[in-house]
Amino acid sequence: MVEYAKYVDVTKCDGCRACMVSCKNWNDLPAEPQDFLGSNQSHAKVTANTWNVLSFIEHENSKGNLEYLFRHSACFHCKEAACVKVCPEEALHYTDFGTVVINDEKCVGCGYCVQNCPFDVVSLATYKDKHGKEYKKAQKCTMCTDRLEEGMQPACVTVCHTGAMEFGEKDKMIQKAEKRLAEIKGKFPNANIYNPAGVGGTHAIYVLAEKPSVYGLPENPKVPTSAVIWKDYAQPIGKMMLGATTMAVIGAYISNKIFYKEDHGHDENGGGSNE
Amino acid sequence: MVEINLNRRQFLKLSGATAATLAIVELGFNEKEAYASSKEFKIAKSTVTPTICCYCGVGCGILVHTKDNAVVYTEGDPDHPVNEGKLCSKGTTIRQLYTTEKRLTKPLYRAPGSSKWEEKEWDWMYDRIAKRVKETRDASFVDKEDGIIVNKTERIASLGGAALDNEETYLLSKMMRGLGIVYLEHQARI
Amino acid sequence: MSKQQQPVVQVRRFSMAFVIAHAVNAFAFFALYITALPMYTEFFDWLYPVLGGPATARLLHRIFAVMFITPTFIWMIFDPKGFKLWLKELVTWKKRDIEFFTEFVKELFGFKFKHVRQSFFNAGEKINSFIQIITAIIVIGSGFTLWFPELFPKVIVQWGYFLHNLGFGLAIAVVVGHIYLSVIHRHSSPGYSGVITGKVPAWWAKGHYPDWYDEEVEKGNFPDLDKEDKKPKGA
Amino acid sequence: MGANPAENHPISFRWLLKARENGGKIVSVDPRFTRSSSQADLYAPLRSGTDIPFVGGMIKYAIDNNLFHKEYVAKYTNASFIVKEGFDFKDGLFSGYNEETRSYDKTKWEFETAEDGTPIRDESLENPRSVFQLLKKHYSRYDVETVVNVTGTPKNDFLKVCEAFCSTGKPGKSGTIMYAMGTTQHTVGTQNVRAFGILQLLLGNIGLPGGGINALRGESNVQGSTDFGLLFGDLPGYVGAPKALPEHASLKAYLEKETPKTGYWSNKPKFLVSMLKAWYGPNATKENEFGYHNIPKGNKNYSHMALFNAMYKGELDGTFLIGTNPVVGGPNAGKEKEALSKLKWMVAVDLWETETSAFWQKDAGSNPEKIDTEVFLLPACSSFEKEGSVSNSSRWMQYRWKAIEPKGESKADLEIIHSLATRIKKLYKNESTPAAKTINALHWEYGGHGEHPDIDVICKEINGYDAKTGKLVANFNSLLDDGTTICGNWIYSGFYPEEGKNLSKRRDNKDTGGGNFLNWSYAWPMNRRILYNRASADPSGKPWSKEKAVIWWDGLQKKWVGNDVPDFKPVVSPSEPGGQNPFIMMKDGVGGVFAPSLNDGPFPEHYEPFESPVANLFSKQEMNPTVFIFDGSFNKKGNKSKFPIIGTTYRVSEHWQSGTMTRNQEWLSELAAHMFIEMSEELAKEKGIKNKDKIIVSSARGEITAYAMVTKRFKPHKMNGKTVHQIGMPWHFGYKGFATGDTANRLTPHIGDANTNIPEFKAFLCNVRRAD
Repeated sequence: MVEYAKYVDVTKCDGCRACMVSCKNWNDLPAEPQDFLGSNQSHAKVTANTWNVLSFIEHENSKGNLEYLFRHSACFHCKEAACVKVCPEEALHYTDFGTVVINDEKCVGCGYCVQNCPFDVVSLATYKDKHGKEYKKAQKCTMCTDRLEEGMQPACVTVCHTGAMEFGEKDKMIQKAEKRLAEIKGKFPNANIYNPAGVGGTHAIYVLAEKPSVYGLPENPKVPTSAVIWKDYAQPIGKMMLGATTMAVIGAYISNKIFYKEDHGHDENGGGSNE
Repeated sequence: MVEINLNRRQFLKLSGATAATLAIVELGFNEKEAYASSKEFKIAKSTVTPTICCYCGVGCGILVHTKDNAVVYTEGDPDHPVNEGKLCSKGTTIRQLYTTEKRLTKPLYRAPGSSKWEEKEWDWMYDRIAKRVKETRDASFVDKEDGIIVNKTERIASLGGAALDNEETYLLSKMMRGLGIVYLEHQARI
Repeated sequence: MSKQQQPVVQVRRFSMAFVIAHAVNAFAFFALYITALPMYTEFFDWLYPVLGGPATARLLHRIFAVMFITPTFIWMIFDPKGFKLWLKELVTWKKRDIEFFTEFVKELFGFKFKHVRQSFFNAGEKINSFIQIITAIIVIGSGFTLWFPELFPKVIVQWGYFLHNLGFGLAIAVVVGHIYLSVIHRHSSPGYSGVITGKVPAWWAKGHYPDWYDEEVEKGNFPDLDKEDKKPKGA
Repeated sequence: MGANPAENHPISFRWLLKARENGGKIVSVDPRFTRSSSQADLYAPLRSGTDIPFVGGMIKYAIDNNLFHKEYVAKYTNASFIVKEGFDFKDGLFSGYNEETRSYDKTKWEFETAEDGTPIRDESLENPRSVFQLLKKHYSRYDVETVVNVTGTPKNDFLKVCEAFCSTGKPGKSGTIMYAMGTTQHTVGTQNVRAFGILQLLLGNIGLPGGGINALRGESNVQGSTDFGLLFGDLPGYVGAPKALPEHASLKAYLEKETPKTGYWSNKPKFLVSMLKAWYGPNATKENEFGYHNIPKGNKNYSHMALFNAMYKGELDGTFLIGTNPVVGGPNAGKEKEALSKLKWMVAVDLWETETSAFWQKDAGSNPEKIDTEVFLLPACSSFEKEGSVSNSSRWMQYRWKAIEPKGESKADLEIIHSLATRIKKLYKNESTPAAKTINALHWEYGGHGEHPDIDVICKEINGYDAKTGKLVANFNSLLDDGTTICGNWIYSGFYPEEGKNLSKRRDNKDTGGGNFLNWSYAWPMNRRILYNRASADPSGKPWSKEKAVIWWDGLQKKWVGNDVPDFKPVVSPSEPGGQNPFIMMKDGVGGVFAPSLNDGPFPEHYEPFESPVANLFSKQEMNPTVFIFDGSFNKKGNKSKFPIIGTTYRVSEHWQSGTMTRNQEWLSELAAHMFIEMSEELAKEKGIKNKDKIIVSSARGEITAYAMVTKRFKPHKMNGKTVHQIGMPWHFGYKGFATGDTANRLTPHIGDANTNIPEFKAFLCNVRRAD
């Protein structure tokens, strides 16, 4: 299966934020006005109803020159996604495109994914059912997988007028990123490609002008060790233990029955060998 | 009437087996091809109408998707040479011009000294406006000034119109000057 | 022995406070178990509708979580003596405690075994208590981080998931054994009623916890079963 | 420069970025580091209101370093013309100034002409009275030191911009200047644009692909609405509106006075008569001068500010507001709101309840009981709930189809205007007063069904047709001045050349060469995409360069051919008279380096804004000496001791104009939800303001409260040894809609450009303080 990726070259972004609206328009997401954040940025980070946020960063580089940096931030669609790992309902899953999506019907709103995402991307949305009762579901960028299935590109990529975003085969996107990196190294010596190995690489690959931390990104994100131990060891062992004890108990019960029949002399009150 | 050629829509270049598994739907122009699934694809079976963005003067093309008398989606027109399917944040929002709860849907009238709007019928509004225009016009009409025929009223003004269609601006310009209005201005000034 | 026809002599083993505490604890534990089960493994997803949906399940889990914490305090407040004894017993380990286990395994599977002399709590119960205390601390502590993630650093919350899972895994394993021994195992049913009513047949108590029994006899609280004529006080 | 396309015209910026991929350079000149600046190769800050020094310095740089396109300048501009003796420039004033009337006697700026009236030329450009030498002399004063002392631009940045832009003077290179309201909203707005024009003519950048000066239109059809005469001074097609003057008293007099002998405007009589025929139909006869007398004539300044001044004085009874919101968008908006309460009636047509239509409400700070204005608010539908065309910044007339029925009871403006016109006409039907006669003469037959007029009938009237046969005209070349042709707007003539063939509906997106897309929609005039494209070829008709070829003379076919429709008579060869005159709309057929028709001088000269924190370093004339100064409370002026900070207003990407079309949209409202004031870290420190604080900005006109946005993107201007602070704010906000905030225009003054009366929104004085 060919892997696909969204290529985001933040050095081409001019901060128009069409990607934000386009996402809401396609996915029918409501607005959620926020308090004033002290810059042009509208939301501190992505939320359950705002799947991508454009961050505005004023950065003075080592030469003392002002850089006005923008970053389209959305789900990275990790190859080894912590959210998929921790989801107890298998609601979070990988698609054939390599994207990570939430099956709404399966999601129970437990929030495990919310707490374990190394990029802080997943959030819980609160909805009301027809009786007015509130319930929650995890939400995040789907990379418009419904559009991908129809052979169309993600809404944010489609609308991007600067060429900062593209969607295509991951290999090609990486080649593109490398080519671009070579072009901009002169202007941005700290430029880098963000495709972190700690999560097995991502399906949203960034060309960043500055270090990831300048953009508020973890330098070395990974699936939390706790999640690995929990999901790969504790839970299977726990299940095994549950199984083992249950088996032991059942075994004990049966063997008791057998021995009880053989040794009918024991009284029902279970005094045991009190003699 | 409208010929839309979506040949430049940026479909993924999917290769081999993958492509075969992915149905590429031409946006429901042909209902027979429409995506059949338990959860219907958002713009399957929608009617697509091209328009030009109503915001700035760049003149980007936009496709409006309507279905069951509702605007279900708007997107950049991929065939349009100006924007090639791209849009800015404003252009992307034009769907909400229709869907927003803030839209006026009834003529509103505010009587002198009143502190509230009253809903009125169009006919009532038109007739009353026409009457007021005539009153003011008749009272203030100047046909001659220093021996020159001027045929004007300086007590009525008309402002605005930069978002109107050309045909509308033509009628507006014709009507206002026809009424003798000289205070005729619009947003090009500010 | 065949004393069935006689009214069995009952002695008080547990205070009412403990009985209630134990009951609440047990109930809460199972309630927590049930409400969490569909989260733990997809196999039990069918429980969601039974519980009124995930949101309600979570709400119930939190209610039961609070319930789960209370028994310790009930016992501590209404039966401080018993509570103290328990703590004391927990820290008292002797050779016989070790011996207990070898015999326990035999008993468990119905083989012939002998009673190693035990005090109020036998070694098995002590182990059970220990594990339950530790797992309770783990589960409750981590539970807090999961309930109120905004109050904790993310990494703590993330480890919280692991610990909650770990604690639960241990607890359930022990609980399964605990229940089996108390409810199903044929030698345990008096113990089971003991934890329900607070009372156990004197003979059973003497058999299982001779040191304690003898102590109580000395205090004059329990009938000396070796002197059949005496009526137990607590009957 | 004067534009921030990444924020206000983002898709235009797309093409700048593409140009850069082909080796182009983006230069951003702006008081503030904007989203456009973030993508620019060069950024130079300047103090608001100092564009003329900046561009004047560039003009000097181009001349001094011999970077201008000499042949282009000599042949295609009036730089070779000789200005009559008597023209002079002294201490900030051109000759002919009258202090009392605050105006110039423009006869002092005329060209020397031969006996036949044609200007005398010196193509060597060496005659000391040639425009070129006068230009050189005028801008010799704009040396780098003085320029940067006035603009506050770091010298190095200024020189880099000069070097980069002036390198486009070579054949094969072109540069464009994209401007918007940052250029025009000044007391010297017209001259700002003129400065761009001069620079571009010097560099030979007009008429070429990638050249020109491009006004980025702020509204979807501000181009079309201006084309159709929605400003008091122009009838449709830029035919000047007649005034109440003896020389305009009759059609004959008007045409005699206003028709130039040469240039394309010599056809004016055909255009005006055809328009009169369109307006007055059968009531326009040769005998009654085609109904010319019906056209209203006035001599006053009827522009926006004058209009509100008159309204404030109670001189207006009724006003129509068609999709406009001056209570947010007008200068000194607090006063404009007060003015509305003097009206007897007001008709507002809009999609929303705006701050203007609701000016009488308590929320607006008004006392409804005391306001006797009768307000009619008519719900209009949006652009895709009706059909019709709009014209973009490139004059592309593009059709918008109807996607859905109007929401609720809302209606298309076309129908509203039509219904009002027919009802008003009906009231006059049986009257014969002078007022009745003119309106009865208006020909208003648009068929259609019910109250909705037939748009095709209107389109045909705009395009023009034969009065007798009804046959559509092919284009404006077919128009006549004898009343036999009908044409509503000559510049659009040709978009509907045959029955059922509305060319604005064309959707063939094949690039016909040079990115001109000739078969996509229709561009007025005559589907020409690059104006003055004759200038892309040298005098002999060969393109200046292969890279920038547009049209060229084909000697075999004996016509101009190429990628675009020639903006020229297609069969006039380079050797024929006029064959080397690309600027066909100019009387002399050449570009105007020297502009003797403007109110404030033939060359752009720097004057400080109405309110400025510094003295003019170029002359004793502080402010443009020809601007109209309104009297009364509309025109309070702040001084620099009380208001030492320069304020400027602008737009953000996520909102549009007065915000009615974006603050009523939730998605945009959440993106830019709060009114803010941008300021430098230095100023914030000085004033004890922290980021996100609530602050108060005050000017001589009023006060507003907003959030402080302390940013590195604003830096204090250091000039002439002085530090001057500047702050900026969006002007989109009001109290209606989802995103609300104080209205920036409560601070701005009622003063405008000397030629266009566009208000000076971009440079005024203010002060800031913390709100608590």
